[in-house]
Amino acid sequence: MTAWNETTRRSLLKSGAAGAAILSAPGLVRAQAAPVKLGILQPVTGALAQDGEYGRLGAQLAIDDINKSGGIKSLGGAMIEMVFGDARSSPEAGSQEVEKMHAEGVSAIVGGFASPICLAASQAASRYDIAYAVDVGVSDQIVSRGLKNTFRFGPGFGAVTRAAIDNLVKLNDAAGKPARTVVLVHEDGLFGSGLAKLMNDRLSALGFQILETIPHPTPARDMSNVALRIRALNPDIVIPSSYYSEFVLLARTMQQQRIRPKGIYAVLNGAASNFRFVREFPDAANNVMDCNHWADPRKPKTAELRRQVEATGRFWLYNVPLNYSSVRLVADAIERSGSRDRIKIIEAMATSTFADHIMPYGPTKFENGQNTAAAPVNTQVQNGDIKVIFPDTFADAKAVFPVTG
Amino acid sequence: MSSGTFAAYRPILIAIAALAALPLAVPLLVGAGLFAGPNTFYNLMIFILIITLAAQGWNIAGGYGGQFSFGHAAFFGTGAYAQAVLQTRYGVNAWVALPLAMALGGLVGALIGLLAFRARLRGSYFALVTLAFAEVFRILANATPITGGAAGTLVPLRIGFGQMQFDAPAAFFYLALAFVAVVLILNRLLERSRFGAWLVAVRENEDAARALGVDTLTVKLKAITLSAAVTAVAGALYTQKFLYVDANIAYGAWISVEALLAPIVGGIGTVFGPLIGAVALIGLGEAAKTVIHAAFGSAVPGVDLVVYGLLLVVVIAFAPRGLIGLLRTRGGR
Amino acid sequence: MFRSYPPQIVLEAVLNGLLTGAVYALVAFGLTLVYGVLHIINFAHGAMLTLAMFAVLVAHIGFGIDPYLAILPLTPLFFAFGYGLQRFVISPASRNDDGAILLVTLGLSIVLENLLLAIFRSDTRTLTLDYSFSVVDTGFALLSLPRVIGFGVALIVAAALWAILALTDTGKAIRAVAKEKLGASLVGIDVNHIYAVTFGLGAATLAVAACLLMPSFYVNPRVGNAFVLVAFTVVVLGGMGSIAGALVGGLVIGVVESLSGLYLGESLGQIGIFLIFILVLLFRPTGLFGAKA
Amino acid sequence: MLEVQGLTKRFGGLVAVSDVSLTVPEGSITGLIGPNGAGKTTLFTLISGFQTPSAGRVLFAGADITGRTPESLAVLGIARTFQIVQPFAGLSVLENIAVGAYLRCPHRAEAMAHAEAVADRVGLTDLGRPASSLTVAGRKRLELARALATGPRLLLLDEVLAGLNPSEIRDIVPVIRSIRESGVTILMIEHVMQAVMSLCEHVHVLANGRLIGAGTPAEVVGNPAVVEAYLGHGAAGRLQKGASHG
Repeated sequence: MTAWNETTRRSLLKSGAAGAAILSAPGLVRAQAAPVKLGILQPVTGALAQDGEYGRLGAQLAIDDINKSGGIKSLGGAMIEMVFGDARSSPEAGSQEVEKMHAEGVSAIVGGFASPICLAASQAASRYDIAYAVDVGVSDQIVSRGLKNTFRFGPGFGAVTRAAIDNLVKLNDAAGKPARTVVLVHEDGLFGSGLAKLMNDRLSALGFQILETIPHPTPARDMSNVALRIRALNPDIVIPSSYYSEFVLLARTMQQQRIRPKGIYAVLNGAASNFRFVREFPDAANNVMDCNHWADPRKPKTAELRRQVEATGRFWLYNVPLNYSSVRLVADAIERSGSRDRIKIIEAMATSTFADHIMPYGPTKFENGQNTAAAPVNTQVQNGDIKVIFPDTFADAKAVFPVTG
Repeated sequence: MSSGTFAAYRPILIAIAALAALPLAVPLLVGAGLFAGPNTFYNLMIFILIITLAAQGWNIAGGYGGQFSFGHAAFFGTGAYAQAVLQTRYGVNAWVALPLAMALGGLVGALIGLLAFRARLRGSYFALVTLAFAEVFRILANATPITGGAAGTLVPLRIGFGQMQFDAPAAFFYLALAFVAVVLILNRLLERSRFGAWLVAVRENEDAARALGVDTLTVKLKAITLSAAVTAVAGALYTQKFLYVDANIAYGAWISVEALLAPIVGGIGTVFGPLIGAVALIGLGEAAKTVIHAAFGSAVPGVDLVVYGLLLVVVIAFAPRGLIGLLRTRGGR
Repeated sequence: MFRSYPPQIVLEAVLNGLLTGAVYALVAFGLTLVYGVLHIINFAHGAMLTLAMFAVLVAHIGFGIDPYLAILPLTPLFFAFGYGLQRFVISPASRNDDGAILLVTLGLSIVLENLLLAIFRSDTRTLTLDYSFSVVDTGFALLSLPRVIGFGVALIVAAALWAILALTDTGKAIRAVAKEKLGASLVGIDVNHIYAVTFGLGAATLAVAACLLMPSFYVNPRVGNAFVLVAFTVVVLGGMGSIAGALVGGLVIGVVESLSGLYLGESLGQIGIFLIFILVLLFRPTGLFGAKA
Repeated sequence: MLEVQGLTKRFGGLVAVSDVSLTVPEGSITGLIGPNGAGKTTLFTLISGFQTPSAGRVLFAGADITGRTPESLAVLGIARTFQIVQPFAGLSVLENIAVGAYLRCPHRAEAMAHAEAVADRVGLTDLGRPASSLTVAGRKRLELARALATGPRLLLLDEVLAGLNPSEIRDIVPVIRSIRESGVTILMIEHVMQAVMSLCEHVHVLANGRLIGAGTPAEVVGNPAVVEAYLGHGAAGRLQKGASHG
């Protein structure tokens, strides 16, 4: 095996004579520095294509920004070159892309989106000591395997649920405790089921009464019955955690059926943090809250990036800032390591205190691969815009709760 | 007669030897730019061999026996989950879990077969009932705690021969190849046995077979059991390779489709059909992806799959009896 | 486990089930027709529905045509599309061999789905129309207007299909080919033409289904897959090849799904559909309306 | 060898076979004739186990075999051919015969040798070609060979001569006779009267599901009831008149 690796490395070196020169003599003029290859893995075909597409967009924007501002300075201004891989919404395609990326000589990999893809791809990358930055993948199994190469910049669903519950309690207390009864609606996959289980345990302990937990499949063809049960149970708060399409169906039906709880408090919901939803269903979307990944609204870069995205006719989704930030995080590690050596990059990642991202986290701090600084925020759709209402440090609006009228 | 016997197995032995020798050609393949690197090759080949095995299983009931199943995911998934759950929950060693996974898969095959064949389901009806069983399994696996529910089951990464996890990708390649080789030989044995002759007779004409003393129910049951067991091994190998299963991977429709697609494309009811089909299909998909990516970049998603779908239609149009039929016709000329 | 609901909720769930079931029936008509005549399972059915839904989207956004009005141009368009697809692609590529048809339709579904992905990208889109949120107040339940319209049109489509099959010469030829292909060709029926007409009718019903779905549903390149499995169930329950069976089957499945969703939860409730499916296959494979084999 | 007692089969309101009793003595060639739709093939499907009778019994070598499956009857030694030949189209001629041969020879070498021997007996050559390429006459021989390869004691032949030209019939008649000479009892449905006359010792006549006559071929042909069943009411009288004039 070592013989093959040796051959590859040699042929890779040969493939770019300039690259070989740079490697042997770092510190040459910037224009000649060989690019640093960065693997971007996203599912852009298949069931998860929507998320993958936005993830790639975020990564692309970050790479463009880095290159425009002079590339990796410690490597003689080396540009970052994207090596894109389509994970085709399946773990095996994801890991095959990692193998290809390895062969193409990437220094690190960012992405994956779905937990099963992240699990398989980061494991494949671990064989070659390639740093793997998970962009979304909320399953906490991802960072529980002891893989040294795997880092998750965003929060896992344990952290999200804790934050969601804490913020809900604060929200409710601040409004004079108008809410007591809850209905949970969740997609029956990994993230929805996991969240519902945690929510169920904790919310009851905090004095909320869970009237019912309603799982639904993805794709669901009809959410009328879910709406029907919500109407019959008449809860103070509905907590949905679903993908985009299902929540759209639910919100639309709830509006039609004139179901108006005191609050819709979504958790990791695909729609409530999606401007397409806000634009296409302004009435149904108004005042919906979401505890989710979201960019820090107070950083100027956030607004700039959002304008860039919207200028291309796309919507502003959390996948964009998460991937943008993850790529910048990896680039920072490469910058600090001053090396293309994968092990050194992993070491630099592990000690990262990167703060120049656009998520509302503060400097990164990795423990067993998880960024312990990562946390979700609460957003609320207010008059056609998505505002951050919690935590106060990042908020750009006050919560509307309870919703009246 | 004995020289005839050897002649029947010669192509299989040659094929196995050729596959086993493939790693020697890897530097050439990589040098020619067909693969980005040796491990890209191994990773792809391992996946091809796992699909081959699933397809070989399908081919026993579907190809030789004419019992078209749309639900081999039920067996693949059982094998995959058994391999994962036995290790993580019951501390069973991976090498011990594998035959158990195979047996469980076979058992599921026997049960579904018993219900379906006793109800005399054939053709599309049999196909649809298997599809429905696979879906029921998928929904249940997604909701029951023993499978890890929606979170799936993660097999801990512990590289070592004892855990059936290998550092060198070539090792897993040879493991998967060993299973494929055994089934290739098994298929030829089957073709040359009474059971095989009866199975084919059932496919061709059940009434005529019964008139000749063939107990069609028993023959079909044996076939679906064997078929399921082989496909379950593919599932178990999938688990060992990726160390993670969830309901959509294990019992998803994708594997039912792959398992039936490969033999039909390769040559249904033939020893080599599943292997040729799996190589062609997955190779084609990979090639389309690589070529389109190189030619147009990856800015527009799905173009490679459009090309892949078109190629699939073209292959069917020009290879009526599968690729193996095409090879034979060309060879005959 | 079982929760009891007030009668009104149960009644509303049944009504919802009927409304959803009508859509299932609409999607299943084409499938059952093609199965009944060509004796094949059309794997491209879901992708064709997706295509039709995108066509409705384009008609509305690009040309300002209301989805319900879009029925008028899209139905003949899709008939022609289906006819051409069968006549010039599926039939020549598969030589009408069962296994090959399966693969060709599978290949086509991959092509269609990804073509739509390449053109429209992966976003989930919805149409917001003046009447999207309109409801019919029955006094005891609020029913979504687009879904009520969908229900009515499904009945009309079923009647129209029945009339075409029973009353027109082409319909009679279709039934003749369905019963006995060889005999039909012997009496001078152009079997390939009839196959293509059947496929065209199937595609045309999908166009109608798409027009009815869009005001209350969403579209993305994979949306058709959501309906395919359930359409199979409807076809099996109703009896393969039976239009009346598909209508009743669709409504039954809709109600069963709705009630099992109500009592078992939407996720586990899906099992109800498949269990019915399996039981029907095991004990009455010809379905509710199928002729005895 | 075979004894049928009061066999009846109803399909809904239709009685396809009504109270038929007959015997086939061991070592005989017995004929079963009758006009189209008389219920001959239905009677065969009842005897060979493909359908269960509504009433009556079937005895084989003294044992009651009513309602047993075709495959178990084949094991006991009853083989049948189909009126509409049913070759395994995807298989070669030899492989077709081997399927039958495997019943008594579990191993491939024996089964193949036996199949070749049977093929030789019925006059099939070029055994490697696909069964689908055979002519009608070839398919009839194949049908016969396959049944014979199961090593039957009783062979039920359903119109093996139908669709053959006179010279083909001349070729196959000795084959059937030689099968009987090897100790196999034969019950055959046949329309080709010339063959029935030359082969059968005893003939049963079925019409509208009922047995209307039995005897030697010569006796049966002379039986007015039989002639009427074939040619319609009054035909026997007209025929006799014609004969006297001619």
